[in-house]
Amino acid sequence: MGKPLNYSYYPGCSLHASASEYDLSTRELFNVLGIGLTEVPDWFCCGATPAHNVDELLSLALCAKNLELADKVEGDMAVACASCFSRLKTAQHVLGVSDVKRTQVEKAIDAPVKLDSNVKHLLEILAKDLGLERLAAAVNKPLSGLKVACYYGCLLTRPSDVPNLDCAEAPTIMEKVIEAVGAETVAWTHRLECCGANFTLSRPGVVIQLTNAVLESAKAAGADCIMVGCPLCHGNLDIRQKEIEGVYNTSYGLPVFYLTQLIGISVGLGADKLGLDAMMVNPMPLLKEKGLL
Amino acid sequence: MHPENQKHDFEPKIIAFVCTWCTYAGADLAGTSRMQYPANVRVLKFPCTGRIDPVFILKAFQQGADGVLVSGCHPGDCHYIAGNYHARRRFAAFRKLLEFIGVDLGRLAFSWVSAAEGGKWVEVVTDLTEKVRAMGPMVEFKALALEEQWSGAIDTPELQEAYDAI
Amino acid sequence: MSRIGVFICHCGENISRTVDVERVAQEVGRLPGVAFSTDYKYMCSDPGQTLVKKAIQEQKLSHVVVAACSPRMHEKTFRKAVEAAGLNPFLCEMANIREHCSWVHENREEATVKAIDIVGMMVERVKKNRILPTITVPVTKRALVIGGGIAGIQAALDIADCGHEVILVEREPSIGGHMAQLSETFPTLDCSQCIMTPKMVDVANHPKIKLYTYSEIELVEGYIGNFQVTIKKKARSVDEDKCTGCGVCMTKCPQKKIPNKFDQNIGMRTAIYVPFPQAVPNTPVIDRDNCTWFKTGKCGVCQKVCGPGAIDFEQQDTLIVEAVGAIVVSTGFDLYTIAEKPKGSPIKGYGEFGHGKIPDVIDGMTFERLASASGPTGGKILRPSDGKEPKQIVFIQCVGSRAREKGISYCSKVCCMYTAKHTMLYHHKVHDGQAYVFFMDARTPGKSYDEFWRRSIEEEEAVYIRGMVSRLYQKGDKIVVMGSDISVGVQVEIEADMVVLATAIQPQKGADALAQKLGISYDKYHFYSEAHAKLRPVECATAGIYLAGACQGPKDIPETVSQASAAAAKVMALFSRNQMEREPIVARVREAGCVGCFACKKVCAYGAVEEKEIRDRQGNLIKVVAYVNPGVCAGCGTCQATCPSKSVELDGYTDEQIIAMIEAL
Amino acid sequence: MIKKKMIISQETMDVDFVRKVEALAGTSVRRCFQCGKCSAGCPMATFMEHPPNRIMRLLQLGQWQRVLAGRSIWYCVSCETCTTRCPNTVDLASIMDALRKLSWDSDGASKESYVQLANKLFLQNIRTYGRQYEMRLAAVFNVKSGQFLKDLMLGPKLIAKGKLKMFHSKNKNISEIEKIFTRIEEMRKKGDAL
Repeated sequence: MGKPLNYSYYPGCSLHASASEYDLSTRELFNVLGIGLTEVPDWFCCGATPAHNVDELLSLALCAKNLELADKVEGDMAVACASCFSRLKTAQHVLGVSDVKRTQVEKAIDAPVKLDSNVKHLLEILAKDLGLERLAAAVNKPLSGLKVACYYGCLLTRPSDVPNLDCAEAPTIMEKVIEAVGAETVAWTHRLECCGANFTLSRPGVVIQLTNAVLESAKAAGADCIMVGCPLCHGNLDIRQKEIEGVYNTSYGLPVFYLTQLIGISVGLGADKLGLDAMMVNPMPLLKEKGLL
Repeated sequence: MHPENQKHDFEPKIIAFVCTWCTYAGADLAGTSRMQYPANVRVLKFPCTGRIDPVFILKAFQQGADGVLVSGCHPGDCHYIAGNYHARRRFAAFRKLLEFIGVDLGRLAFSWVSAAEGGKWVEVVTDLTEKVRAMGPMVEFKALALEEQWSGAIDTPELQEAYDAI
Repeated sequence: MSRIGVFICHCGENISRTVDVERVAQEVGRLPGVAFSTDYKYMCSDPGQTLVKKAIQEQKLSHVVVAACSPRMHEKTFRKAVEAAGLNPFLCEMANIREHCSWVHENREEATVKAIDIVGMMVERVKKNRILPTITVPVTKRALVIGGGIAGIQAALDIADCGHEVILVEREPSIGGHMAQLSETFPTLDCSQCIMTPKMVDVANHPKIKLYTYSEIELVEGYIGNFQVTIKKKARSVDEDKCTGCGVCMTKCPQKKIPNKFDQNIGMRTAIYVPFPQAVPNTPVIDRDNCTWFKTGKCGVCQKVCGPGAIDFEQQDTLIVEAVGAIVVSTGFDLYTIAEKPKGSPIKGYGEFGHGKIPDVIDGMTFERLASASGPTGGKILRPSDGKEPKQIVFIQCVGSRAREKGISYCSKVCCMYTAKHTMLYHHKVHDGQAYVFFMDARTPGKSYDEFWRRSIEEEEAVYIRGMVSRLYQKGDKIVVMGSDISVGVQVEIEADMVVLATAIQPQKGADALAQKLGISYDKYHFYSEAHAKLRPVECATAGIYLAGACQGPKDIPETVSQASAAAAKVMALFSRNQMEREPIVARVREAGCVGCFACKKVCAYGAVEEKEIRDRQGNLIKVVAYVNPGVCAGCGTCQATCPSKSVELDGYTDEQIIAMIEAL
Repeated sequence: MIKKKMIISQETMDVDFVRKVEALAGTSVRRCFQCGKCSAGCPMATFMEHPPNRIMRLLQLGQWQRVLAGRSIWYCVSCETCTTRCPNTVDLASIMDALRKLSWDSDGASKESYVQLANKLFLQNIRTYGRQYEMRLAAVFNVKSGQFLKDLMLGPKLIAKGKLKMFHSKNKNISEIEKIFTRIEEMRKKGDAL
């Protein structure tokens, strides 16, 4: 065993509402794995896409504020949401290269900008800090026979030099993590294509078209389910799946899991501890068929 | 505003010791590309950084330089096979010495600038100039030189005693 | 007392625009020792040089400082002029007030003050300059050519035809290089092999050319006119003198499934092989990594079937030392690969194009092998994955080239033309197929080049789409090409059977290591640097070494051949003399001070420092001191900076001169 | 659609606007050499009247009115594909951010309204609550955009699944968020920030 792992935990807004099962399963899983999570006290919204879309300075200031808050908690910063992760990483990157913007942000938050803390997505913590071997050792119900389509979406890896999680064009970190707990992965074409993200509110028509292409590709590759690490991707793939099936007159029936839910199953956590009942596409038939619940 | 047009209270004197094959050529390239950098630097050309004796750096500081830059070919690219490696080793030791005698190492910069790196030359020169400008004039050696002049005479009993003891 | 003349050049307006040259002349004129100071519009012009010469004679000048451009530009010019006026050329120095002053500063006052400082420094320096006699050295009239592609072959033949001996070294088992791999060549569509192989045979048969194939340069010592080159001849495992080239060994070798690099790994070869049938020399090589004998100690079939008994499993690498007077470097190019690059490499691969894992996404050279009549498919265009003929073929230009995000920002120069050629070859071979080309702009300068490109569109019906491709992915047995047509402003999607990428031209792997052995400079991409981009394009800054072909930058065949002949002409000019002069910038030992610690010997990279015994008249040894061989010394001065007793001095860069410059500030 | 002729002169090419975009985006506009790779990979290109490469071209020509008047910039979903693949390392996603900001500042330059409305509500929510309040965001959006029935069937299901919270607790340090907003506003008023 290495030294104990402890992180400051930044769940992000979605995890307190539409993605509450992601929050629940993360806390439960990390508890089982012996990884300490201390929620950043009184964290704010990172600004998400709307803030940087129209007001970069505000976006940077919000992120800088959160980095400052997280600094009070010991350990690197663990981030669950891909969008929050991307915003925090981008802010660190931009504030690191632009003196002008750093000065402005320092004025806005009335505090020095802290850039040295490590912001890590849950995937990184599982794959690198904990390590695949230790993760595999915690498994007591391997996900054998489950074919998973790992969906990265946009913000976990892009652009190449900002998140530094994995190669922007040919990432493997999700596959490695889920294979470590016994699942099979499928090779598919749309794992990096955009789902439409926050257009789900303003332009749902666009989302339906883009998300359909993603679901179609996963289905064609023979996947049983999709795994994501982003509440927005999840929202579009899971919540809108029924609607998409209606529009395109087809049937996918692909449960969409958060990575923590699937790994949670493999370490023996029950459905109630993983929030499986919150999923719109019911995963129970699939899990029963594979003998996983 | 263009940095060239800004007026400063203090214009540092920067001396650059460069090798002819890489950095001198790189500085030439900055010229042919019409890049702009502060006019504070004076360049001394050597065949190779291997030729640069640390004494020259001390001499430069003594002559009133506020900053010194030593620049040559990238490791592995020396026109004379290995001169820059010898230089690197020599200056690593020399830095310790300078530090020991109380010179702020921020005044002394080492860099590798190749013949193709006009932009890097501009960056290195600008950075050092601005850094030294912020540090203010180099007073240590000037004071020493002054001291040197009036301490020529043995004018205290303690000094006389020490002198006799030698 | 010295009588220094200072000459300030306006360089048209290049200097005088920002530097007040008259003020510089005035202020410098007041410095002690300066007897004459003036300015002139073009100092390097004939009247300018005459001005310098006249002043030397009329003013009885003892030293000269010319304040003008970089000494790298015109030092030779002015030193020659000074010599013509009767002064030792090394009593003339240049002050660089153009590249280092007028061009890089805008503020007139600051630039003028700096120019005065620079000239003042050089005035103090030149006072301490000493008369240096020129050193003459003999010229060895043999040339070394490194790299046996079309550039090396052309240079070797030209030099050898002039009656000089040439040593041609090639890393691969055969000469021929990349040109031997090509199918047909633009813009005439003549077969590459047909024009290449006769030249290869000429090399093999030339009495003045000594050919070392499967050999590499190990070490280069010496200097212009007098190089010693150590060549490593790798063990071929076949005795070249005994082998008749009958080829029985290759037909009998049981290892038949080794990807042939010459065929871009789509064709197969045996473990004992020649890379292609027309190889020169036609002597096989045993690939020891794949040979059963070398792996297991069993087999030996080739040895059994070889009539002349040429197979020699015991052969070792050998080192050969050759003396040459000039070196032509013609190591050529390598193709960029879209595969993922190892960590630390500045060049990235293309993940968006599948990192080379989609089998039917190939590069231009692989297409050449498919189109070549002597290639693995006999000249049929077939997919590597399933051997089917592609009916929809997509060509993508500028892959790697002009992509600073991937680490390469230059244009590879030949891709526009060879892709146009590819579309033609494809159309000739697959009549019912359609070729599409994604491109940014077509760069076709060259005789009959643009006409050739237009022909590919107008007559051979290639569809050119102006726009780049964002992503390629496999869907079933098709490759989906996600592109855009920026002329129309819409996204374009093509389901292709095969995709050909015009990947960037890069220098050969190991180009940097060879440059370090040769002591020549290279750019950040590892292309070798010429001495002057316009006026000395085939010479290296290092005297006696010349460049030919794509090792200096991307080039097509006609250009490569021209440069090779030009390099050969430079070598022949050097060989027209029995003796040559070299710069007398060498180190000298002050024997009285030398204590014989030989720290200088340890740091000298050239082995120029020798031990010299000093004896009295009776022959008793007094001490051993260092001695610098002026023929071998390259003039770097590392010994001087190292010498603890300051007993060695580099002429032209003495401590006295340097300190004088520092004190001038 | 009538396309107005572009009169090009030093007066009509608004270099100042382009400099502002470059300062905000921290990337060069001139560097683009119109290869079109951004447009080839953009998931939203089919919804845009000007594909991304043309936005860059119009910017290079200083024709910002044409850029801001369209919907294209509001259809960018910030997926960063263009930035990732640009051979010239032009950060187009950041340029889109900068353009949206400048359009936002000039108040209603574009006909696009839904995305702008969603953004506005989102930022208002942050200012009021410190965190996002998805239920309120969706409800107000539907009311303000006049799409009362949009996703009508989805709402109750989400509530049942616990995915939409009816109530939202405010941050304890909520005053700090308001300070950040006002400090930024003041900086802009004084001209200390764009």
